[in-house]
Amino acid sequence: MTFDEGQGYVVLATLVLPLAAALILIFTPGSQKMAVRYISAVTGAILAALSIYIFVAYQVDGPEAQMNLNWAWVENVAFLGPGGISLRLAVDGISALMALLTGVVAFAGALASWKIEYRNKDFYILYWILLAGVYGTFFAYDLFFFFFFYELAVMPLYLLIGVWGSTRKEYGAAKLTLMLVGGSVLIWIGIFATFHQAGIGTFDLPSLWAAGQDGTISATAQKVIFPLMVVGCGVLAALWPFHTWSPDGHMSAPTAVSMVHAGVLMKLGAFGIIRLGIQLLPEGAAFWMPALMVLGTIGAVYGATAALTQRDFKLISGYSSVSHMGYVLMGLATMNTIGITGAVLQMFSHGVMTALVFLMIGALYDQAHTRDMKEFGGLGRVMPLWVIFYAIAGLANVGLPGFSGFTAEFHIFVGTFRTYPVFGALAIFAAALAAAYMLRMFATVFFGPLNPHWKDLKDLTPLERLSGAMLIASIVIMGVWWAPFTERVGHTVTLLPGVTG
Amino acid sequence: MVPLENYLALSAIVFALGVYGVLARRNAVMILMSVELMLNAVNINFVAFAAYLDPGRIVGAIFAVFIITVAAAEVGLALAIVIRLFRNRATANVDEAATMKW
Amino acid sequence: MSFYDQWSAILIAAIAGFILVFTALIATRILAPFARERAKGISYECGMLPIGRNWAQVHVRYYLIAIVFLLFDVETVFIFPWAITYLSLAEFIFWQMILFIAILSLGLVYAWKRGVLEWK
Amino acid sequence: MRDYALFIPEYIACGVALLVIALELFAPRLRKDLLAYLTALGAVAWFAAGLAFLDRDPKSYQGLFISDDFTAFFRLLAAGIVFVVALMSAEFLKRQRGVDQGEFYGLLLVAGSAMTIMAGATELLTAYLALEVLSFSLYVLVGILKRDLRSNEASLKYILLGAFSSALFLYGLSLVYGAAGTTSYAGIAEAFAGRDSGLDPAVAVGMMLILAGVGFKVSAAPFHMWAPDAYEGAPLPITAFLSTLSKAAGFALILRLFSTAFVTDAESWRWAFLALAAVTMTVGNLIAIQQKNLKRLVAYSSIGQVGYMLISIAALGYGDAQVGLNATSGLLVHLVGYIVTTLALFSALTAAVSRTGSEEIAGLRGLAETQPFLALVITASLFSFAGLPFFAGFATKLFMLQGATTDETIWIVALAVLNSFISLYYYLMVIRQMYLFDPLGEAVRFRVQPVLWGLAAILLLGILFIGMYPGPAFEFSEQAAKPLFESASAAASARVQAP
Amino acid sequence: MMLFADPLFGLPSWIDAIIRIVIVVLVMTVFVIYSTYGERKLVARFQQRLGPMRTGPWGLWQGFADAIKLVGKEDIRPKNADRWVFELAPYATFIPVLLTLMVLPFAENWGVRNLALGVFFVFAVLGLNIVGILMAGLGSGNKYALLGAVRAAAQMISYEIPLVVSLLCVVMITGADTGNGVGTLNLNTIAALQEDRPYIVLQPLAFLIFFTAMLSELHRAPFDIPVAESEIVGGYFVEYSGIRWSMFQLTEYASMWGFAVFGSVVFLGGWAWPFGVDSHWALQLATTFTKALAIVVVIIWIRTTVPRLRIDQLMNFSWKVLLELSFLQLIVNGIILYYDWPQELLALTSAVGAGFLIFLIIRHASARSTKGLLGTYRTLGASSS
Repeated sequence: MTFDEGQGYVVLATLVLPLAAALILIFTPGSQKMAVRYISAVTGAILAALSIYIFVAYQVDGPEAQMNLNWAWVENVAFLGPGGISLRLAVDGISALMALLTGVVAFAGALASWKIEYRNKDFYILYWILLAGVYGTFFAYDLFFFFFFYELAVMPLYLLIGVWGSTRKEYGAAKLTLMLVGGSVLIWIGIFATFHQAGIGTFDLPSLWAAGQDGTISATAQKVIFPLMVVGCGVLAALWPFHTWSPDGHMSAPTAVSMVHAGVLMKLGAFGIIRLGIQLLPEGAAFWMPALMVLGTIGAVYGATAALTQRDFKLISGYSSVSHMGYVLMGLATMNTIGITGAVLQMFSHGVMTALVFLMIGALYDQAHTRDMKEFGGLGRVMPLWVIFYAIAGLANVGLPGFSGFTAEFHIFVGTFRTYPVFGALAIFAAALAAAYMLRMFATVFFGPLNPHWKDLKDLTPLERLSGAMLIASIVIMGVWWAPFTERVGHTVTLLPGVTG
Repeated sequence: MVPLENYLALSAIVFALGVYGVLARRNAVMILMSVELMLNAVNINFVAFAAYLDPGRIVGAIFAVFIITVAAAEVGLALAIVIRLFRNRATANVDEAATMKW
Repeated sequence: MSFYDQWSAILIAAIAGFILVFTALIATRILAPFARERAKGISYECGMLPIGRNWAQVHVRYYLIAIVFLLFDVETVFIFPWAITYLSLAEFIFWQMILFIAILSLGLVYAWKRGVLEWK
Repeated sequence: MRDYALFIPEYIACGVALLVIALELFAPRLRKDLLAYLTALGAVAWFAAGLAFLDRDPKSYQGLFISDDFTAFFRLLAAGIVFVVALMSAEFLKRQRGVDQGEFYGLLLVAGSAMTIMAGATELLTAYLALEVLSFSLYVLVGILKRDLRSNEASLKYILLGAFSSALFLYGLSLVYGAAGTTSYAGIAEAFAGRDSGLDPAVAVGMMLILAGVGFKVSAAPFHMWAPDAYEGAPLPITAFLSTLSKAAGFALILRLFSTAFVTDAESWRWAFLALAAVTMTVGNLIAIQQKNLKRLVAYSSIGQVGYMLISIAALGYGDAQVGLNATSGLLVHLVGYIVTTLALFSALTAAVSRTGSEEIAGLRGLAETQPFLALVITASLFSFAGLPFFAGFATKLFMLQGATTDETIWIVALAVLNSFISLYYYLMVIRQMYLFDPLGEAVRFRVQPVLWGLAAILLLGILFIGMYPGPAFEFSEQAAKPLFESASAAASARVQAP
Repeated sequence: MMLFADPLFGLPSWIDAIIRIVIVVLVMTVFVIYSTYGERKLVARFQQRLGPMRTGPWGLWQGFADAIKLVGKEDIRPKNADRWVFELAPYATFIPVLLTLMVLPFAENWGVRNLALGVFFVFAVLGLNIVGILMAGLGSGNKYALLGAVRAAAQMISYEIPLVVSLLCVVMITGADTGNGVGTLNLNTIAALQEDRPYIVLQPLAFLIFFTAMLSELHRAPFDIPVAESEIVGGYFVEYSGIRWSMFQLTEYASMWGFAVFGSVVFLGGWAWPFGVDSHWALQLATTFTKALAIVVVIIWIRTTVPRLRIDQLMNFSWKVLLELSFLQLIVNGIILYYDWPQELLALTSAVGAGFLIFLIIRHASARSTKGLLGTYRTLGASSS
């Protein structure tokens, strides 16, 4: 076993571990609620450790795809070509960063769900299945498995939100699930079309990428297929105008699901655009990217504007997510190194930041049972730590230097200005709006007179502090010392087809 | 000899009558009789083809005999079901047997 | 005598039968008295006025018998060709028909045991 | 010489069928579920005997029936279905009165044997007779609840429409016979290949009628009207039987008939199948949305599934043996996945309905609370139907559509994918009842009968296994599909070499 | 004596057919008229009476007088009747019977037509008779008529299977007799094959079954429950009067003669036995007539001596006794003939079976217990429960 193969098993472990946890939980008696929690916490910790390991072990001077694993899954299938379908996993710079994000958020989410009493076993089972799907999507180097894990990640959401959610949960869950699956239908059609157009009889992604770049997949076909892929993934990435599930879904979802969903799952969409759009269909990308830029900018401005008018914490965060994902799409649409790097960094940054926000909202909601901003005030006196944590998240959100948001947004703005200066200006306008809605919320909630009704609110529990601290650490590290992040991402981004310096 | 076309035309007419009966009638027994008409059209076809196109071999005739048998069994079964329905509900009209959507 | 000569005679016979009955009916039209009267049109039930609907409901056992008959009658269709040619056929075809009859008899036994043949 | 040994597995099945009937007749005081277990045992023996016929050289019985891997595949499938349905019925029939159980189980086995013959028939009369034996068994089984008005009605509608469709089918057969002068599949192919002119209108009409007839058997729209009623009126295990065995048998017949006998005129019938597929899947899924009754829902959803499968049949007519092979093996593997999923769904539903007594969707309210295992199995099956990953439906549907994709069919594959998206909506409506609502009345956990529990568990594992590791199922299906095309390609090459 | 094998006097075949048919119809009418007279006379003798004596010497013109009377009676159609069904029923009952007469060989090649499928034709056509009876019952709009028709139909179809199978037993023997291994359904040939011995010798059981079934098909006592005056006032033709009623009477007697000739051809050697196939045609005609007359007389004789069976008794007798015995006979015949065992064995086994059947019938007269399967057999299948 070479070193590289051994690392392949680490990658595999990130898939197997959550599934194994789910399997163990199935056979755990439902009444043993504490056992369930411990199992989940341990799983989350190991996952986080594995993710950090993958991130650290990624060699910036190494080959494009590292930590390969290639297991034949279906062989001797005539129409699938000689190779059939194989479980091919690998890590590149982008997925290394995404893995790190997933590990951190997953662990934090597992801890944040400690308080769930109602059928927590079932909750955790679905939670871990979801995470297995997320990891799988990030690591899959096979088109079939990419889609397999993508669907796997979307599937448990319905029940997670429908059963454990709040506020119009059925509506939110159904809307979210149907829109996301609708998106994946487009992807599926796109996959069929790609496979058929490539005509090389394999689902192996690198081979297909090569086919996309050397013109085996004709330019016309690419231009037809690209919208399918991008809109399909874009639904999950809250691409305007397919974002409408996002505020409703987030409002209904339980804390941990919001964290994972806004933090990680939405990134799957953007990640899919890189994998299936830019890498697979470069001709299509070149043709359609301006349109994506327009949509991304609309999303960014629209999200920020809408957030400005909301009173519900979760809705604010939901629209702010739309806005931030708009930045990501803008970054991708620039098609230059710095813009795309910024987009990937923004994916990470938004992931940890929004996870932190939802964690804090959950901590408040569990006690207050309301999320109406106007009912609060002066919380700094009763929940100082909560306020600090929330403030850090908010500042990162705004893009204050020293926090991850700055690093990411800076890259994006630079990239955008290089190609589309007008949109760059609009993006900065949106950032200003973000500052407005954040400060408005700070002013209302943190300061001012304390509503006596809330004087008994307790501050963060130790578990919440732990998970919050972890997320803050990620935010700060990236804001301060971004070199490890940028070089890993840049290593891969420079190799993307059609990307200009 | 009568030309083959005449047999085929006869069979087509009988078949069409049967189809019309199945579609237009609402009484289960009438529908069954219409189906029998269709099956007899098939028999005419088979026997005519066997006599004209396939001399010396009798596959068509054998087919016809089997169709007759199967049709008899089918009618037997269907009548048994009609009787059972009739005993439970006292109707043989398909329209009135509409506990479920038709 | 050809096939058509033989069967046309059967057709002529059918027509002859029709004519026979028809002439008899015409004869009675001419010869018999004809006086329409309301009471004559009433169904005959031994001189009493008819009770209830003029269609009696027939017991279900008649239908059962009809169904059983239908099956047996059609099966004899298969025995006919066999009974004519069995001597010149291979041994296993002979035994196949015996087997066929045996299966048929199983059906009869089943119906018997189920009480289809009981006339209660 | 005649090779009676080819039918040994069917002798076993029919022997057990007779035994079961006789047992009930002559030992009326016997415990009735013993009959079910005896049937299941018979199915196991049948399966075991069927295994011996795998991997053999094709062997023909008098040109009427061929024993090859394709036949063996369907034989094993039939045995498996009968096994599961028999066990399911053991529990279900305990609460039904006035059911002649010997007949019930006997007919299950007979119908299964008929399916084998349908798969192996290489001659029209044999195929027709097998089809009728299967249909007759199903007519009786649907109406087996003598005192249940719905069951009677379902049976009546089924038999009336069934008789009508077999008359259409037969008229088609007679026209084909007239054109080809023979009833053997190979002979028809030869006769059609050897003619000078194009497609005879009579043959075209004949093929369309045949298509209508078999379309009815697999309940393809617009010949699907019987399916919802028959499904709703039939006892639950028979609904499972209908939606698995009768469909599989129909496809077995279609595959063999169209891939061997009518292959010459593929150009002509391909479009009919494409249209049929498009209409079927759309109608099935759209109407399913409005359903309140579980069985009707399953009926329409299975109509939708048939629509997907018909795409493969259309691809069969692409005229290329390789495409045909791909499409067929995709169809077979999807059939396996579909059958396992359906059986899992129904064993769970049987258990749930036996407790709640309601066959409405709303009757499943709060099942996750009262019986989480059943809720899990039902959810898994529905997700598998919808084609979500992890479950059989994902992999098998993908293989099937992939195998059927050609330049001309890509639009219909897209339609199929869109349809499976629609189907997810109504599956979610069922899942919503189980997970999102509280049970009516008090939420007491209830126990599932051990047999049903075991069945559901094993089938659930089956769904997961096929979903996560479809390799073996796929190889098996491909092996089964090969015999259909070997002879065709051999004949094609022979034709080319002839001067 | 091949005069009748071809068209008479070389005429076109359809003219030849008309001539033959007219002869048969005329002779049939005379026979029917005289057999009603004969039956009344015979029954009277059995009952120590004189019977009709007034019309002509010994009442010989009685039948003609009746016929004239019937033509002169009013023809009534009840208000409730379904017009077309009611009107067409006499046609539907009479024509099939007439058609059966078309294929019977009265002497060598003396008949209207000599069909290769004679036996099959007789059954195919006789089955239609039931339709006429049902039409009469349904169309009359009368409960008794309906009941009678349904009973008649049930009885006729029940006895049809033993009837067919018993004849198939004979057909199987013809296969051995023709010498080429292929049997025949041609009635003329069947008669000729019995030159040496009539098939009743080889197949007494089959004949017994045939005879019983025949009685039932004819609604003759003791199987006359469908037309029982004392129960259902005459059965399916209760609403028919005058000439229409007489059409049913005509049908009944014509079919009685038809069956008698048919039975004599198939079982009693027809025109061929005992005088051989080369005897003079007049002798052949006389032979056939004598045998048929014997059967008719026996039918009438049975009518006067045996009491009427209940419907359950006669249905059970058919389904539970005759059907089994006929199939048994078929199988035994098959085995013996296929393996070329001596024909004496046929006679022996069949005689044993016939003995068993007669034993059952005799036991029935004195039996008390009707319980269980054995009881069923003991009482001729008449379960009274």
